[in-house]
Amino acid sequence: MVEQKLRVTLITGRTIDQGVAKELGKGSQEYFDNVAVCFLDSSDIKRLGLKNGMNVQVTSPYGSIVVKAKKYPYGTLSGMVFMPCGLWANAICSDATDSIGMPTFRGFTVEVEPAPDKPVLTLDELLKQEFGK
Amino acid sequence: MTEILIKNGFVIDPLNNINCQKMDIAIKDGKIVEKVNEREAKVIDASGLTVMAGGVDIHSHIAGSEVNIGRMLRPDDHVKDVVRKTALTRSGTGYSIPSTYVTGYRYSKMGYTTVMNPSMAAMKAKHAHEELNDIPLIDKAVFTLLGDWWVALETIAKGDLEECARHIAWMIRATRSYAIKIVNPGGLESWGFGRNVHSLDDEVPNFSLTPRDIITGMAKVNAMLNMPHTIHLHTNNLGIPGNYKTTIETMQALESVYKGDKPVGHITHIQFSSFAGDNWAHFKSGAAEIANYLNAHNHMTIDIGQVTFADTTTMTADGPFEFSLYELGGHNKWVNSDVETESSGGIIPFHFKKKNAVNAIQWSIGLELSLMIKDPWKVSMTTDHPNGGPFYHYPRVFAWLYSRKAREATLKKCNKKAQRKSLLPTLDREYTLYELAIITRAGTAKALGLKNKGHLGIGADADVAIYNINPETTDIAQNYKPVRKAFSNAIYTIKDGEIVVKDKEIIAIRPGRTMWLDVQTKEPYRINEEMKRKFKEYWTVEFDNYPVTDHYIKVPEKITIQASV
Amino acid sequence: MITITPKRKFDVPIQAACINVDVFTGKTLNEIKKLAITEGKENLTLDDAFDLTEDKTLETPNITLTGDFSKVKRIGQGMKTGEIIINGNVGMHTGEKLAGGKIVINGNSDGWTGSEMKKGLIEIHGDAGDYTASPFRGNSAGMKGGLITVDGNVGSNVGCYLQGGTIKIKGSAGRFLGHHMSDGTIYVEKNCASRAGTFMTGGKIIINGTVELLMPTFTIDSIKPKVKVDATQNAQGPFYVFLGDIAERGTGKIFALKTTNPELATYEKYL
Amino acid sequence: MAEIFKSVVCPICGCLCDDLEATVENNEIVKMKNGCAVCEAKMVHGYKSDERILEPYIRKDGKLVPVSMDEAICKAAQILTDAKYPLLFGWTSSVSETQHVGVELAEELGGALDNCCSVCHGPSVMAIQEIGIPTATLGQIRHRADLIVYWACDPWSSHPRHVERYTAFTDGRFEKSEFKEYVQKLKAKASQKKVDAAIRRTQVRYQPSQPPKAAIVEAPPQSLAKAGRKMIVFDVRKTMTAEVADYFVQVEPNTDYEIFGALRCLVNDQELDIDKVGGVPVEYLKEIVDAMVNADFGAIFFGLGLTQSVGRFRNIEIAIAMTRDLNRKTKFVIAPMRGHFNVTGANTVFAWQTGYPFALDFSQGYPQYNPGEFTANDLLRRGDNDATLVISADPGAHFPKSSIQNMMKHPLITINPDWNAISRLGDVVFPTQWCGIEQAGTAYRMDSIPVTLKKIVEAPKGILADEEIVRRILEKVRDIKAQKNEKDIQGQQQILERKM
Repeated sequence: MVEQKLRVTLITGRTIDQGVAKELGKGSQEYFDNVAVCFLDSSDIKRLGLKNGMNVQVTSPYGSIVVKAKKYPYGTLSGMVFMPCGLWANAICSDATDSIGMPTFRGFTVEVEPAPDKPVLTLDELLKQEFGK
Repeated sequence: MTEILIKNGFVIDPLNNINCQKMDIAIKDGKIVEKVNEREAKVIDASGLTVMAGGVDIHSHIAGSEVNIGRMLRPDDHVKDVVRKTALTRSGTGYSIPSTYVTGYRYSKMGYTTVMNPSMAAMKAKHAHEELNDIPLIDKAVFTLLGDWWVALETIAKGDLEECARHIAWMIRATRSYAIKIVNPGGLESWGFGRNVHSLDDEVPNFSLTPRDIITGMAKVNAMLNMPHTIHLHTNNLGIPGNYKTTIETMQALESVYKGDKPVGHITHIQFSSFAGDNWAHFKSGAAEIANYLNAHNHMTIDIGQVTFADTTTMTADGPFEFSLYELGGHNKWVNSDVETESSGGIIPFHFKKKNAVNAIQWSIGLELSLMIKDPWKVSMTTDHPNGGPFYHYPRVFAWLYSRKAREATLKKCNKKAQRKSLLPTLDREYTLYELAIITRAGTAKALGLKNKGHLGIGADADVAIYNINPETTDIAQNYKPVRKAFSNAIYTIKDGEIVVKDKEIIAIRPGRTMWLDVQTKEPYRINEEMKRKFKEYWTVEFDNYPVTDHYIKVPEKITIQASV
Repeated sequence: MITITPKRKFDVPIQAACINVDVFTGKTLNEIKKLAITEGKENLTLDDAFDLTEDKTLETPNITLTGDFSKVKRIGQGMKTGEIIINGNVGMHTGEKLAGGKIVINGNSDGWTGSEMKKGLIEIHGDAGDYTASPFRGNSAGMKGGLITVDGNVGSNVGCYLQGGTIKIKGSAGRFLGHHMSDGTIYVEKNCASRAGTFMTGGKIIINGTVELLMPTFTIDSIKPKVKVDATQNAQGPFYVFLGDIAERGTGKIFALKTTNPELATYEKYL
Repeated sequence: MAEIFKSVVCPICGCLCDDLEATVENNEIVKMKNGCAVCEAKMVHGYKSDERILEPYIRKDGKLVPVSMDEAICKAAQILTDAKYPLLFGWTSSVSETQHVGVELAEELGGALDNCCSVCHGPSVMAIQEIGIPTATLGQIRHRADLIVYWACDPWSSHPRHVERYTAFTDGRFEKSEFKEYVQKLKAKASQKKVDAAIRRTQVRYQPSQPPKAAIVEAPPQSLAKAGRKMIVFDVRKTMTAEVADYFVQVEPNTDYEIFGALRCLVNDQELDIDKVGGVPVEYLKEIVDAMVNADFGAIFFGLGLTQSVGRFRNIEIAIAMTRDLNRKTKFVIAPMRGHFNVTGANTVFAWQTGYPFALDFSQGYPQYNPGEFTANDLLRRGDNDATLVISADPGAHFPKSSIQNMMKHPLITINPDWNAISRLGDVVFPTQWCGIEQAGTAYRMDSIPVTLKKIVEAPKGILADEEIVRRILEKVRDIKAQKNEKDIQGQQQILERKM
């Protein structure tokens, strides 16, 4: 039974691949490959009728972004999706800081849906689209 | 460099036996000289004013990791005391732990020119030096915490003091330090597993030695190295009722090291180690016992650690003490910071209140000690800044010492129980300006072995303070308030021959030097593979990256000493 | 009465602690116009940024502010007497350390309104921001007395370290309401987000709506039919009464209305 | 000719590993020994990649155009002086010497000054200001800790050598490495994994439309009660670190605070009225507390999972409160896993000059502090500042979109070695040297230990150290202000003369 949308909690954080890729350069292919992604539990991937590496659209009340879906490598991730911190995850984060300077990077609900026809924007495309530069 | 002639001031210079003599002081190239050309020199008319050497502070926590964590800890403290930027000076904040620039400005305004930063974990030495560079207008030096250093403990336990001495010589150099600081010996290592030592003869867990071994061993090492200052000792059981006994035992232990010439130990902020009574309910002063001992013996010097009734921040390497203080209750924040193989540390904001019996008795103990120890050369005035109160409260302490009236006025406002227990009403002594000069510059410089500081003799550093006090016409004990004010704001402060404070305002900025000892052992310290391996085992920083390099000291003053090992 | 209106829309924040009845008292309008404020780093006088007029026929309120003051900080800071009315939104630290008098905000207030307040009254007829009635960073001495009323909702961390006085909220409250409070009363007419009363050692929090999630550090004490809010108001129950924060060995009380909190019924078995 | 540099310090994360060996040939690092994957990526490849900025740029008609250093300095200084309220942000990948000048620049400008800690461990600093912190240097933990807790952090990914250098997998004087046991466990686990995979394949096909809220937490293993080093991981998701731990507790998102609350009650011998917190049964928590209390020396490390989730600094406050409570029973310390290699330094350097570690404002002529008011994201969110300087940081990649959109409304100056996201958005773009590769200086490890970064290769010609760039901007700002003052004085004199 394939579903259209998944309502889950978004968790963002560091991954070793993101760490390596950021040091290779924000414009590098490695950065794009390892950061413009969303990790899902294997059961969720199935549920959305996805395959590893297909595009998904992640939407929060604060924005929407297309990234590649990947299977989460360690254990289960039920009720959650995980995105490495970086430009793509931040496109759907909130700037609400609880008055302490820290934006809302994680722990809020997002919707994930397959987006086979939508492209994943590169760093420069994303900067152009969002900031006009 | 400009020449300066200070004319007609009342000069008080105890190291040269000058007591309120009307005389001129000549300055050239940063030093006190015989005379200068009066026509070319800048002449300061000091008639009716008191002229002293710049103040020397033997113990004040002004820089380093511990101090800075204290700063970070207390935004609530800083917001009470803000300092604006001017064309010349930087902005900053107080209150109990002023930011670096403000520290320099405030010391200088009080006529102080040399300050010892008495507590630094060796591993964090670079940090301390970076901060010292940012404290302008005063010369400074740091003491390295070595009393619980594993290498020292192991070599003392082995009985090989010479080896210990060589390691310590290396460490003093590596940390660009001036003296050996020992804090609650054995206690800090025990605190690594949450324990403490409670007497001089408790065994330090995992190391086969006792606090007594550490203290006497280190005092001997200190002598072997010909260090200018003695060991700088924060006693065991500090801050615990009844601890005056431990303090006396500690001093007795050091009698055996004394050779009859110069002191072998300095007990710092001794007020906190002069508590009598079995518990907090029966808390009382042990000042008389301590003073009696010190009056009968000459192998020790002390500084007071006077309480000034401030909302302050206590900080010490004595981690277990801070925790026990925290457990007494009523505190909102507690910081503990252990340093691997070397030390520990603790910080607690603390409000000393007149209406609190213990706090008021502590205030009384500090003054009792200062008044009952007869020889002022044994005493240095400190508040253990910021522990007893911030350093810029010193003039309040001076007033309590030189004016019975001043201390009676304060005592009247104190807790009634404390008033009854205080020995102050029985003490008539009032410090003279001469004695005050001893406990604030001459005696401190002597205790520290600083040859060019604390006096105005030919060849001394031209660090001078000029206060608006006329000793001929003023009865300082009666008019304590204007005199106190005069000590708060020097008319002139001269640092290395340059006028930096004039009419109570900063008019020039100088960086100030950092003094450090290059201790030369007879057999140069060899860094063998064994030591490097040990280093890797003991620390998480590589041997090559450990020592403080020249980069970290903006204006160094290297003092080379020859050790006898 | 002095009326103050902004001359323009402000971009960078303005610090104007001088808008304070104590400061205005005894000064002529021209003197008041020349009081110092800052806009960002720029040093200005009040009349650089605001139009000021005086109506000598009206005694109270002493100062009326009309317009958007949301970028103007520290209005009425430390004020001891008099009355300020703000017709519009107002910036941070309004009425901080208030020691008397009255501030009425016909709009929303921002963070730290009534912070470390000692006495007096602050009426907020809109929403109130985070840290309303909470002290400055690192300070554990909060509001000591007086009354703050809020018609709308309040943000998070409201009433932290409360030591006395009353806060009445007609709307809902954010997280960490009454964090570390030791005395005083907080009354919430609607709902309360999770983590109310954490670290509290005394005082009471009354929640007339739903409690999002009660901290595990509270233990049920009793069920009470009603509770006193202050001299003028009682809240009708029945209320579950919880004691806490037990991790702090505290004896603070959270009153949660029984009818709106059926999921708290599981606690009844411990009664 | 190859030259080998020993005891090189890694300028990436808060671990500041200083045991690296770099092989340099023809002014290029060709090999790194001892470093982690991230270190290798930066020091062998990244620092010399095509992403490097090689000259200063100014945006003219929407396009970045190369300019001379002087022109860029003048332009930057002019932007900052013209602004009523500039924000200077970043600093955490710079050496302390640069941060030091940064404070002076902010003070001179009367602007706001913030560092990256406001989006990483600023909440930890704030929690310390509320309650203090019992902590220790990493070596103290290495020597003594027999219980290590990683809470909401994944050192395996973010601080790859943390476990191996400082905690579970290293030998200390009093505690031995857990590595051998781990290898054995891993071997046993390999077969277990096959079993798990088989079970998964045979699972029923039907899936509920709403997934379960959290995975079922396993009961604590017997080994927790044994002597010797143990490692527990608390996290919302299973991580690589969790895989190597003795015990992994998977908590529901945003419930850390409640779990700490419950643990505190248990540490303080209080009974709980509930039986599950954050998806974890209270009976399991009791066993964890037993393990904590019975430890000789416990250490908790926490990460952004606490500082960034709901509750933020309050999460840290209660974690510290629990650690403090544990000290009444045994020895326990807690420490943040600081991210950027010198974020601790930024806090340190700011604090000694001003009293405050971040979120600073100089508009009143003296330092003011308030996270929530002067933190970068709050200023941007409110649109408070009217110019931004970003140095050694990439808010372009790490701030929420809306904050950057607000930043774009005003001029932006960037100082970074490479074309990261924020450099690409800059109006004045400075290139700079890589700290710790081309520029020496001081950095503070996550436990406040100062370590000296080394210079091992020469920077490309014409690229200045960031310290020098900031200093030159500061000098230029002072020039502009002095000229402006003079003009003002002349203007006033002219007015006076006219009046006369």
